[in-house]
Amino acid sequence: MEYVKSSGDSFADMQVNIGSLQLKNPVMTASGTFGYAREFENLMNLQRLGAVIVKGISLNPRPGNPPPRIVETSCGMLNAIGLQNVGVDRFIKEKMNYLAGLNVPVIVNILGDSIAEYEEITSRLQGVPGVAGIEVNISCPNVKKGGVAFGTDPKMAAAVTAAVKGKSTVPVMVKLSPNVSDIATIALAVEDAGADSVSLINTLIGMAVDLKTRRPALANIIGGLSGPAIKPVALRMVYEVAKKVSIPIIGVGGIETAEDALEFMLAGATAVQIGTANFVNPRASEDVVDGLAAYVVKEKLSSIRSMIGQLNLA
Amino acid sequence: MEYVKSSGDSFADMQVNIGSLQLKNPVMTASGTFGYAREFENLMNLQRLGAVIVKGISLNPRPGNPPPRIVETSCGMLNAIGLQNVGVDRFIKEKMNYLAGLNVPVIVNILGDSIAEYEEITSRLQGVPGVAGIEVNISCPNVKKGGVAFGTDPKMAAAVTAAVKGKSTVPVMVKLSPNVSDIATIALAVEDAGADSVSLINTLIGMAVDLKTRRPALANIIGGLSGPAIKPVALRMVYEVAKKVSIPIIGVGGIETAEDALEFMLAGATAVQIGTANFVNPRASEDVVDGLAAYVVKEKLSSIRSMIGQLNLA
Amino acid sequence: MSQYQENATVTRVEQLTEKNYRLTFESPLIAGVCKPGQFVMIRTSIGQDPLLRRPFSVHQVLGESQIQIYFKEVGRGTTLLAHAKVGDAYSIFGPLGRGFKINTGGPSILVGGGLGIAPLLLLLKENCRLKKTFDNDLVILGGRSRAEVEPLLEDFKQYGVTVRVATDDGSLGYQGYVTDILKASQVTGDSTVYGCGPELMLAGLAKICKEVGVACQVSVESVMACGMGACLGCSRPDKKGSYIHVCLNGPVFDAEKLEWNM
Amino acid sequence: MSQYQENATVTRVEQLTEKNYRLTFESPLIAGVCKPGQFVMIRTSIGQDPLLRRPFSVHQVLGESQIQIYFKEVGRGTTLLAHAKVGDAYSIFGPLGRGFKINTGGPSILVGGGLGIAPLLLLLKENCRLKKTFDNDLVILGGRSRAEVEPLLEDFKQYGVTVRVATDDGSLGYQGYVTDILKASQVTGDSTVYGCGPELMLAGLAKICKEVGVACQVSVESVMACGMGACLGCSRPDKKGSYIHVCLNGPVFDAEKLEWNM
Ligand SMILES: Cc1cc2nc3c(=O)[nH]c(=O)nc-3n(C[C@H](O)[C@H](O)[C@H](O)COP(=O)(O)OP(=O)(O)OC[C@H]3O[C@@H](n4cnc5c(N)ncnc54)[C@H](O)[C@@H]3O)c2cc1C
Ligand SMILES: Cc1cc2nc3c(=O)[nH]c(=O)nc-3n(C[C@H](O)[C@H](O)[C@H](O)COP(=O)(O)OP(=O)(O)OC[C@H]3O[C@@H](n4cnc5c(N)ncnc54)[C@H](O)[C@@H]3O)c2cc1C
Ligand SMILES: Cc1cc2nc3c(=O)[nH]c(=O)nc-3n(C[C@H](O)[C@H](O)[C@H](O)COP(=O)(O)O)c2cc1C
Ligand SMILES: Cc1cc2nc3c(=O)[nH]c(=O)nc-3n(C[C@H](O)[C@H](O)[C@H](O)COP(=O)(O)O)c2cc1C
Ligand code: FES
Ligand code: FES
Repeated sequence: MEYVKSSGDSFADMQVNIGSLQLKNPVMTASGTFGYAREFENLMNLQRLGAVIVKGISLNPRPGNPPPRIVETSCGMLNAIGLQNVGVDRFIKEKMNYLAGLNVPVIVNILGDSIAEYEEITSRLQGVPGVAGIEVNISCPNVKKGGVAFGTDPKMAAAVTAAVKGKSTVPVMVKLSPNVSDIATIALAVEDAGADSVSLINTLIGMAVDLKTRRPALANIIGGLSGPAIKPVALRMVYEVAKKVSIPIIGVGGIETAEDALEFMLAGATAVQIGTANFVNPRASEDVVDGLAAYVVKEKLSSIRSMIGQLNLA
Repeated sequence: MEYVKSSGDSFADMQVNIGSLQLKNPVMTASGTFGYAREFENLMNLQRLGAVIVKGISLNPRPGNPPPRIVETSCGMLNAIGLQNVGVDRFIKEKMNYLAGLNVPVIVNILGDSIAEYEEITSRLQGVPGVAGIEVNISCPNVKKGGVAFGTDPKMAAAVTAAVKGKSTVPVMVKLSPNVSDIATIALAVEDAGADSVSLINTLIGMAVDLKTRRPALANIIGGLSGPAIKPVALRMVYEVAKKVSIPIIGVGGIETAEDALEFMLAGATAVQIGTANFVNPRASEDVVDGLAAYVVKEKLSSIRSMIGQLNLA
Repeated sequence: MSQYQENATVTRVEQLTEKNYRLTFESPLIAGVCKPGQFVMIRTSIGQDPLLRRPFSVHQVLGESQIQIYFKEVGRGTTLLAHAKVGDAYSIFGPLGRGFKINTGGPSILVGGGLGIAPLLLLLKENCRLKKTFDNDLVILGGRSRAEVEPLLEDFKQYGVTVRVATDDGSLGYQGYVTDILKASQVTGDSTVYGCGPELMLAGLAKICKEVGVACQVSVESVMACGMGACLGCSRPDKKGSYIHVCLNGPVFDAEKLEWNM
Repeated sequence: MSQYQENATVTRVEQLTEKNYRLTFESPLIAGVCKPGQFVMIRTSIGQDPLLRRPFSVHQVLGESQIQIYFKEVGRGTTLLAHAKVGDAYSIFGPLGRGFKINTGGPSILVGGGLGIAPLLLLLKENCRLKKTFDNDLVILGGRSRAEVEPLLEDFKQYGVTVRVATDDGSLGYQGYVTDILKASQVTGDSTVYGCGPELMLAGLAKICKEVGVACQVSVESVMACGMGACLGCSRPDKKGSYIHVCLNGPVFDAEKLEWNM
């Protein structure tokens, strides 16, 4: 039960289940937008979160791309961070201790350029205290297949999923790429391969040009588009996937407020992730928790779960 | 030569060629956002346009979707007009006279739910005075193939293109759908099938939810996302396609200003289309023409063509 | 048909109730040509959020060069407008759409509910200018409570036409609906009813007028992107089972031509 | 390390030149903890355009509860800020980053160019508070012309430290660069140079200080999304060939740790 700040002494049933993972509320932070959580400790109450998803971790440390790595666009931003991270071993050694102490489920976002790499990271994360789940970022290029992203091909997506599932004792959430013709097919493929849940969407591939210098605005030329601009695409994809799969869906993309989160839940999401909004308002995720709880009370819902997939199509 | 309003008695070389189609400047209006041009006659000088692209025309009249058909989103909008139009025969009879009198090339956007329908519309448009080109909207569902959009499959896209080319004596521009994993492959397929140029992008598929009613905000549930929000996706796709094809590219998506248009040209576009911006500022397309001409003069360019594909990647 | 896009400067800001505002713009080109029932599209932000313009009926034309809108703060665009200050400039284009066709041959009955009152003031002015006599004319204004109607009352009364008021809570005038007042009034067959207000009120008007057999023109709303017939977004089913477009074919329609959901 | 997000009310607006502004905010939580060289993230719009916050150095802390920023109007965010009015509220969070480490053991030389002057005023105040003597301290302020430097001169001079000025056009002080003045000054080995300004100026400072063998701390800029180490967007190559992050590891760095492109 979540205490409702704004409505006196009310409590709201905010619990949701992502497969075997019980969350006290449906609000997570999106990978790459919340650091390793500690960055936000002064600006919000981390304990209020349903789950924390950390910045994507690879087997070996990655330095990331040269700057400029980010550029603002209309109601959004492009990033080409280049998956900078300290690598799985240092992550476990340097970051997990603090995270485990939060008493919030920690979901580790992982990435690789081969199936073997995904498997190896997964193995190393097993048994690490605090790791409650794994989110598989399949938007990365498969180096063995000429750099085609795992997430754009149902077979490759299924193969990564099965491989990670084979090594994992904790629930596996597969994060889908929106840069595909038919996201429901990919979702079905990863469901069949054993995914416990799917999260969507990752960023749309975009680009910006600096007219003054006549150069790409990002050193990497292309980058990932996130923020309110992409919310309609994310909502549509959640809706499409919800019609096809029966595993829980976690909605991501342009969510800033509790209203946004509720819209995703109506479209079929069991939970949501807050991404770019963390930059605009470092307390955004906590504000969404507050807003959802207030909504449950105001609308006299038996629980927040009663919103899931309840879009009225009549 | 385009007279430069803002810089005294200067003239700028603004001409561009889309295959055999010579345009006095690279600014067109995007299909579905400019009616049949006449709607704007009081609010701008239609003669200033490089070309007018009219609302999509089908073989038979289509009533369109029930309301609500549009909803605003962050820096964008969703539409589900449902391709309402008067059909090719009434279009020719009722609209082309006025359009032909404008002395601006008129490009007719066409759509169908079968290849035969695309062919038939094309045939009927041949020899109609004023019709300078055909833009083929391939984002429509192919009824014979279970409703998969022509534009998401290279083979179907090529087949429509070849069919229209077979019937057309005027240049054929194929308008690509962005809702695909790999737009360059589609672009190559339509180039091989004989397209004289490609325009991109059509709208991204999106959705909005009205939390108050708990219904989709559009009666059609999903709709097409347009406006500044999608500009980074459009720019990236133009850039990707420009690397692959050698036919001219027309950039569309979120263009509001001359600066936006120049960014698309740097990324590889020979010309641009102004869409949603026409609603925000009915004089937007004329303002872009003015801005481009002023830029040519200010930057002392030999012609606007010298910007095409000149993105500095060093 | 003339239409203009101008950068119009705010010359007066009036907050009439907690949420209702009236703005006066110096907008000479539009002021010179607009007719009762027509509307304008106003850009409410300097940036791209909100992106689209918002439609507002022309409430009054003042002198040669000023137009007024009367609006309620309901969302992001109207909140920005509610913060307008004298001297601020807004991009406005119009006038748009088909307005009311004033029938000078019989009594006029103007019925406005809530913000639907907005276009009726200009209509009343034109009505009184064009007609020889308006002894049998009637204005019926409705709102939720006193605050919603009272601030505009004098503006209507100045034309010398009978003005009756209905409020939901009875805090001003009759307690009930404007349609109740209409029903209770003597309406001759040569009358024309002009209505603007919530959909339900208009549907009620349409029904009464059909029964009584008098002409009824109503101004309806719709979501709009362009306001000028270019986007085909503002569709509405008509009686014949096809769609009309509010911005182009309306916003004022003969009530009998529209499909009413009651 | 304390950080706060507050809704800060504007208490004073100063337009110092055509494009340069100074805003004072009532921001007690941040004012209570911020150090010279640290910065804050300010939300410039109420809507989503522009979406991201903008970083600004803390220019001064006034009394117990007020902070000041000094900025130039260069784009959409700063244009919105330039239109701020007394009483407007802005969401601010901070203080962020690592500021200057004041070396109390030797002379301080503060070098600011253009908007880089902003953080130096708070630095000078702290410098003078912490040090026993500042007879040999020096402030060098540069700008394109008189207008860019003059309005801030008195604020610096009040601390009693020697202030020298360089302008590109010679309209105030020495005609040339701040680095020219630095080169011509007596700099003892125990001095610390503190710099903030355009990249080229900082690179010049770094070079001179390396040659002369004195410590040099510089405040650098970068595009930022989060300002707090969460996005990894504000990277900058360091000497060792990897990346540092301006918001977290800086914005103030030992100049010798950074990679300079001249
Ligand atoms: C032809 C025409 C003339 C109009 N004339 C007037 C007028 O004279 N005065 C006036 O106040 N309004 C008038 N309107 C309505 C006005 O355009 C809307 O109130 C305005 O667009 C809302 O913009 P927003 O950004 O504030 O609200 P949004 O942020 O777009 O919407 C906020 C919320 O308000 C709801 N909403 C939207 N429109 C209305 C509405 N009309 N009434 C109630 N809720 C609404 C939305 O569904 C949403 O839930 C007119 C509309 C049309 C089509
Ligand atoms: C740690 C830190 C502290 C800062 N402190 C200050 C300060 O005290 N005072 C101050 O005026 N600025 C300061 N800046 C710079 C300030 O953040 C930018 O000027 C601001 O973000 C521009 O926002 P905008 O929306 O107006 O411009 P945008 O619309 O984002 O950009 C408009 C144009 O200005 C260019 N531009 C962006 N930043 C700068 C810049 N710094 N200088 C010149 N051109 C730029 C862009 O490339 C673009 O061409 C600081 C930056 C950092 C990282
Ligand atoms: C700066 C940045 C870094 C990101 N890094 C990752 C990452 O490492 N792994 C991942 O799966 N997604 C990453 N994402 C994608 C987000 O998790 C999220 O899917 C996306 O931003 C859409 O949500 P939003 O619109 O709420 O930001 C990143 C996004 C941003 C903006
Ligand atoms: C209301 C509306 C109607 C549209 N109708 C068509 C159409 O009939 N045929 C077509 O090919 N594209 C249509 N489009 C897509 C536009 O032509 C354009 O590709 C898209 O809006 C992206 O450009 P923009 O962001 O500048 O609007 C329509 C777009 C809008 C907003
Ligand atoms: S609002 Fe665009 S056609 Fe009516
Ligand atoms: S701005 Fe986000 S990490 Fe520095």
